[in-house]
Amino acid sequence: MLKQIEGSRAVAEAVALCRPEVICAYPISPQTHIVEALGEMVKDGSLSDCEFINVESEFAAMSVAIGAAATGARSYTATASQGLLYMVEAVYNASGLGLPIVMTVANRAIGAPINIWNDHSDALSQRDSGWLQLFAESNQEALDLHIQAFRLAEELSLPIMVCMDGFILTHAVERVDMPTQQQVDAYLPPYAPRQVLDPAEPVSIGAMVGPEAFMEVRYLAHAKQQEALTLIPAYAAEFKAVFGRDSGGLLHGYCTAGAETIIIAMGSVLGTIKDVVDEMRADGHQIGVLGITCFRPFPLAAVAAALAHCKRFVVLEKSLAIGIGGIVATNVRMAVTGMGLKGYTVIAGLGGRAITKKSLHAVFRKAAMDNIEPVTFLDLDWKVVNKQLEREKAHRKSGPVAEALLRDVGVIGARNY
Amino acid sequence: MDKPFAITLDPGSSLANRTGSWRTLRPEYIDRLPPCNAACPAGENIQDWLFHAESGKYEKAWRSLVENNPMPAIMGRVCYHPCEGACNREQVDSAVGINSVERFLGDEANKQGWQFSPPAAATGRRVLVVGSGPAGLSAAYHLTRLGHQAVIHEAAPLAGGMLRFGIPKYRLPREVLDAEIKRLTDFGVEIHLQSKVTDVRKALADGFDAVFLGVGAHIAKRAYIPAGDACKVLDAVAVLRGMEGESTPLLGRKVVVYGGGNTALDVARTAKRLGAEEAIIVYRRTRKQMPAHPFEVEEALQEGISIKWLTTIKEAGMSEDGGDIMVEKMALDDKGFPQPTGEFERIAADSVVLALGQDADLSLLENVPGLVVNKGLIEVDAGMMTGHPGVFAGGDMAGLERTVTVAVGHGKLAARAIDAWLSGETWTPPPRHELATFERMNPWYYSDAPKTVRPVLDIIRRQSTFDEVLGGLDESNALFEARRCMSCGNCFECDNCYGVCPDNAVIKLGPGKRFKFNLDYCKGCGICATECPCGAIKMVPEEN
Amino acid sequence: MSFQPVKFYQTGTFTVGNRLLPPEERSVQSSSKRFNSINSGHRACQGCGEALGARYAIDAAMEATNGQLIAANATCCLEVFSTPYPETSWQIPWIHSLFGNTAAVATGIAAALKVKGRHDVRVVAQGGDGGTTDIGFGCLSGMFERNDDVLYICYDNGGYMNTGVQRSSATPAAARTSTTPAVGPAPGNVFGQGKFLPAIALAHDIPYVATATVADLRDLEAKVRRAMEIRGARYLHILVPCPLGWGHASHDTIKMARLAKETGIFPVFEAEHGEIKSVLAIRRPLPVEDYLKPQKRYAHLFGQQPKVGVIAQLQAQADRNIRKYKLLESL
Amino acid sequence: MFQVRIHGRGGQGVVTAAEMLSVAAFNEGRHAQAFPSFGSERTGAPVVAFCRIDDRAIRLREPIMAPDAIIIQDPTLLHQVDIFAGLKNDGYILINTNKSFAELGLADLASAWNPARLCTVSATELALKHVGRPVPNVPLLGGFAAISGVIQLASVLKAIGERFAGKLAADNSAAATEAYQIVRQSMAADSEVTEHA
Repeated sequence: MLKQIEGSRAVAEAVALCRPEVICAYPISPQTHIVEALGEMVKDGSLSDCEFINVESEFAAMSVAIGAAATGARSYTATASQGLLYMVEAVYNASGLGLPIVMTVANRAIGAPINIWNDHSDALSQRDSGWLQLFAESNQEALDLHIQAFRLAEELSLPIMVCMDGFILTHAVERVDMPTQQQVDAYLPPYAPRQVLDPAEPVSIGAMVGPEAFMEVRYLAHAKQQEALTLIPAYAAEFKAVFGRDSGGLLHGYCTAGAETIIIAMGSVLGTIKDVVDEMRADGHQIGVLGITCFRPFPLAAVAAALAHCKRFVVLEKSLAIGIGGIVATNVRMAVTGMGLKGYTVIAGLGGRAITKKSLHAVFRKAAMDNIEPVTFLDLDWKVVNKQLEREKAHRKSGPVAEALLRDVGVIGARNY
Repeated sequence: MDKPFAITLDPGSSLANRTGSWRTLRPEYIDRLPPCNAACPAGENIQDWLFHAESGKYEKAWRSLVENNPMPAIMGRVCYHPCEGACNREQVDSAVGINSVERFLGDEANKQGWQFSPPAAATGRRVLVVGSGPAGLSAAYHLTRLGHQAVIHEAAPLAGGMLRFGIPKYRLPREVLDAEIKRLTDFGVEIHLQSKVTDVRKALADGFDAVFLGVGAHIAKRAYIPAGDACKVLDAVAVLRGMEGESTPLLGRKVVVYGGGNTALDVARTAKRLGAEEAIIVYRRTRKQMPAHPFEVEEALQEGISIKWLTTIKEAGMSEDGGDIMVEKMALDDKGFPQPTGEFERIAADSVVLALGQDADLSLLENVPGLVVNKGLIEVDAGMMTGHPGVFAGGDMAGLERTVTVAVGHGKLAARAIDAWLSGETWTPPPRHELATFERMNPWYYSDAPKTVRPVLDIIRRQSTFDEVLGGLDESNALFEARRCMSCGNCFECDNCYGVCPDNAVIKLGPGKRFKFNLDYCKGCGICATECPCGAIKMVPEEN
Repeated sequence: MSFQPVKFYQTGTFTVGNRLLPPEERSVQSSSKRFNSINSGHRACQGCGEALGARYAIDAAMEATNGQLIAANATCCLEVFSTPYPETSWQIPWIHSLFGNTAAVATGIAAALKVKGRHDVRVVAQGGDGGTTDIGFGCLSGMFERNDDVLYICYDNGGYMNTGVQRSSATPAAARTSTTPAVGPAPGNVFGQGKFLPAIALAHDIPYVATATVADLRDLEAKVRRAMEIRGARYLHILVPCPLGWGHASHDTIKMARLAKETGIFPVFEAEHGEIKSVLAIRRPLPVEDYLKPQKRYAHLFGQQPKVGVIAQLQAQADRNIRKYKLLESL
Repeated sequence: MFQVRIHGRGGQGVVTAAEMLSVAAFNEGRHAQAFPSFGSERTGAPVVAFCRIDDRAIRLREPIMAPDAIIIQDPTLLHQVDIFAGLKNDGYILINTNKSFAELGLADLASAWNPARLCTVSATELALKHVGRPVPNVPLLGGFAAISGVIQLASVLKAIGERFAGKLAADNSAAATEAYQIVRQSMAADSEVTEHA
């Protein structure tokens, strides 16, 4: 059924259709609208047989989900940014114990300086946590991915993060096709846990494992994620059969046929990029787009295959591995090792900095002429940066950076238009 | 379930890990000798019969008791209970009232008409027992249990010896005495009354395989006191024996008893009950030095007996007006011996009763070869055998510790020795466990419960009648008293060791079967030993 | 209450069992059919108070729930010595997640059971004093505040023994630990305000809060039984001496717990909805020295010239407990 | 693609307005994308919301920098922020006020655009009149339908019906409808003026 609703609401309704049994909520922007909506559905009874628990921290949220999942309940929570970092210890524990929890991450920057706007630093900081990570391009895909995520997680006994851009998607009101309960029930079987806490069949979960077996445990987690590389496309195909939509999968190519330059990105920025690519194609540029939906496990082979015929690729990412450059780019480079491709990293949109068609046109056209730095910072205000660098050279006590920059750009400069 | 590798494990699988290998000390269950048992002259297994009494199994308790002593009802009255003096519970609150429980069991047995369990198969051996006092009765009983025919010859017209002729009714009612003697005769003990044995060698010749002598000590010691006709001078033995005859002795209104032992008190208290206005005990030493038991002195004083300590009698009834005696004050010298002071005093007295101790009548032993008599006592070995093979002796004639309980113990000991001797062996006492001292206990676990006080007859009736002074316990407080026993040194299955082991390394074997250690898992921490209430666990080093 | 003295003067209520008691009045631990929820073969130190306390408490809970019990366990000695791969000592469904999140994990278990309609299955969470009073305190307080249907049991041995005896917020004043060594002008742990979690639990007005020691088994079992009769958040704080950390003989573990209670150092009480209902009265009052002397962690108080001042301060703390909780009169 | 930028202050329903505008477009079977200026602005602070309307799926995620229309819910913002930034030459402006552009001192500025596409309506008064609360956002949507013709009044009323229930829906519909008529009339008046010039 078509609806014009906010992305958070769309995800909440999709999660509700998945019949979750335990939901843990702790507020943090921009995830809050999702759990608010779910809380309302549980309270008014439209979502039954579900415990909605207001916990005292994200650490508790993930911990409650761990207990619930280990007791055989389908468990869900949502978080972002600092909240994700605050629960990290439990995040690793959930994957280590092999508990199929589904968590929405409404991507947001990490402070300091504190910043509530969107980028991918939070989710990507957890790239090695053992969780699967799926990135949504639109609200439609966001809600579709949640339905697939529960099935994947429970089949693999691994937790999954469904990542959607904070505000840009969570707060955007747009058209979505909301599936029916029958459709979801047909696609998603009830949770049949691999292990469960049950007096009828007692087990000890979470033993201390020493050097004699630890590496094996870790390898098995890795093997599980490799297994996911075949499961994810298969489940996406089944999804299309039931819901009639292309959603999920590992990658989405756009105009890649005959493209000399391929732009690689994750999340909602792909839409803007596609508009730019259409316009550049119209101007005769051989350019295409590769959207990465599944970041963990990272589909090395699929990426290599997608880039097989291009001359160069540009990874445009909303994250910065300080001290080296791109995070997604590093993964892509590993995929194309030995293919002799030119590769560029464009760091863009950190902390909610708008990524405009104008800027993309400029940087893509230069890239097409191999005329950009290996690591380029889109729309960086060099004037302000250099001023601060000089200031720091000049005075030992140059004061707090963020405040100095705001003074330089004028507060209005922090706005989005 | 198809569990994840390593992080999820099957229940209880740690049994594969034998932590017993960590152990350097090993716990062991042991039995220690309870102080009460150790102190009992009759060798009663007090803790054992209390154990049964605790659970209300009185007959079982009584049967355990009579394995060592056939006369609980008597013992429960006349025994001076050294067991209670030794009781560890004294250091928690107060000693367990063992004597009162024993009396309860004895009386219960008489009430219920319990009989001894049948003796062992008859051996055909006959043993002569001379005297039906506590030693003789005890010896006869134990010989009978062992299958021998015990034949008692008693000079007196009634059985019981000193039990009857030495102990007043108010301490030992005669129906109690008679009941327990009857049980013995029902058991198979032959008693021939008024048949004085005059020649032991002759007796041995007439088909007896062994002899036990328990003639007691009935001859009163005399002291020279110049006396006139105005004042009767009698001896305690005669007075007390007289109480059993048709006519009670005539002592007059003012009676003086000379001596400081239990007999002196018995006489004085008897005199009072016979109607004497005054009964005065004269004793040459101090109250502390009196051989009599303090509680008896106390009872006597309660009953209005007056006692003159540090006093001797110089003469009786010599003055013109007669009816009095002259006494001299004494003073203790630096060695603690009483010395005359030259201070004299006259006391009105219709009679003086001498209670200065007794000697045994050893006339029947003349010309028995090998037999040694020393200071009026027969010398016996560890098995109570005299110098003459086959002739054994016990009771007052064989020792200076002259109590009913000691006599009963002698009788039992002699019977066992006789049994061994009859089969050509020499009796050796069984090895004793080490003593269960208070230091080895963990008294925390015993809840507070003070001793039950037995009812005491009111003072007026005590001065006028021969009713029993000390009452008995009823069932409820007998049970209470029995349960105060701490079972020193012997497991009573409190489950402490089983409960306090952090490694579940104690195996419970079920009621009456106690416990055993599972050395596969015992790490030797020693908590079980420390927390055992009665000190029945010992930690011993592991040999490597 | 069933642990009130029964009329068996030989052993009263104080021993584990009593052949003279009717079966229904016997302790769980006296039964040869007890669960041994934590099985033999665990790797706890000789004389471990925590291993003992855990079996006492969990066996009692198993008895109370007919074996329908699930346990969540914080990282602590108990967890490490009970479940080293490839063996576990637990005979019940058991999960270890993290150091600081046990109360929350238990909340999750309880929520799952509620959703699945398994009202017969009950949940306990357990951890050491570090995992309870320090790193796990946030989750514990949240669990209390929401009144989740969980019994949280803290095994208090007064420090981080698992990592080598460091100080926790439950470490008593003046005690020596690896991080409060017995050196300098003020040796041992500081005299702070103290952090007595049972009192903080009381402030949450949860249905049930109680303290116990491994020295009073019947009292401990009765409290677990009571706790299991109640729905909602419940807290049981059990003092479990640690031979390693306290420096006492391995065979004195129970004795130490007894001394802690008898000196007034550790008040044993029971409260419902924030109101103290009963205390376990001191039976044989003793000076704190009797408790301190056998422990190496207090050795620095009894050197050449004993630290009378410090000992007096500790005595004052005990006296305050005795006054505050009326430990010399049973309520 | 038609892009609208709505200015107002926190609490004036700016975001709701953008959302309802998108719903109105959705009701016409078109694609629409509404989103706020992602900030943590509190009540009273200047707030901006956006709405894109198109006949095909909208992929673009950049903020709207060159709007086709600007709706200003609060005239006090006029001189505080660069409120007309990026407005296309043939763009629309709708201001909530009972004054004229001239009275607002915008005469010169207004000359940069097609006067037929500039309009003011006293939405707050209409809201007070019909709804009883000073919430100008809904009437302004009626006004916007009138001035731009990008959406039908019917679609706006349907959106109102989906958003509010019962009397509140009726009152808001009434306010929106009257705003629609007022704008229509003033536009007619303007066109006459130009004809007779």
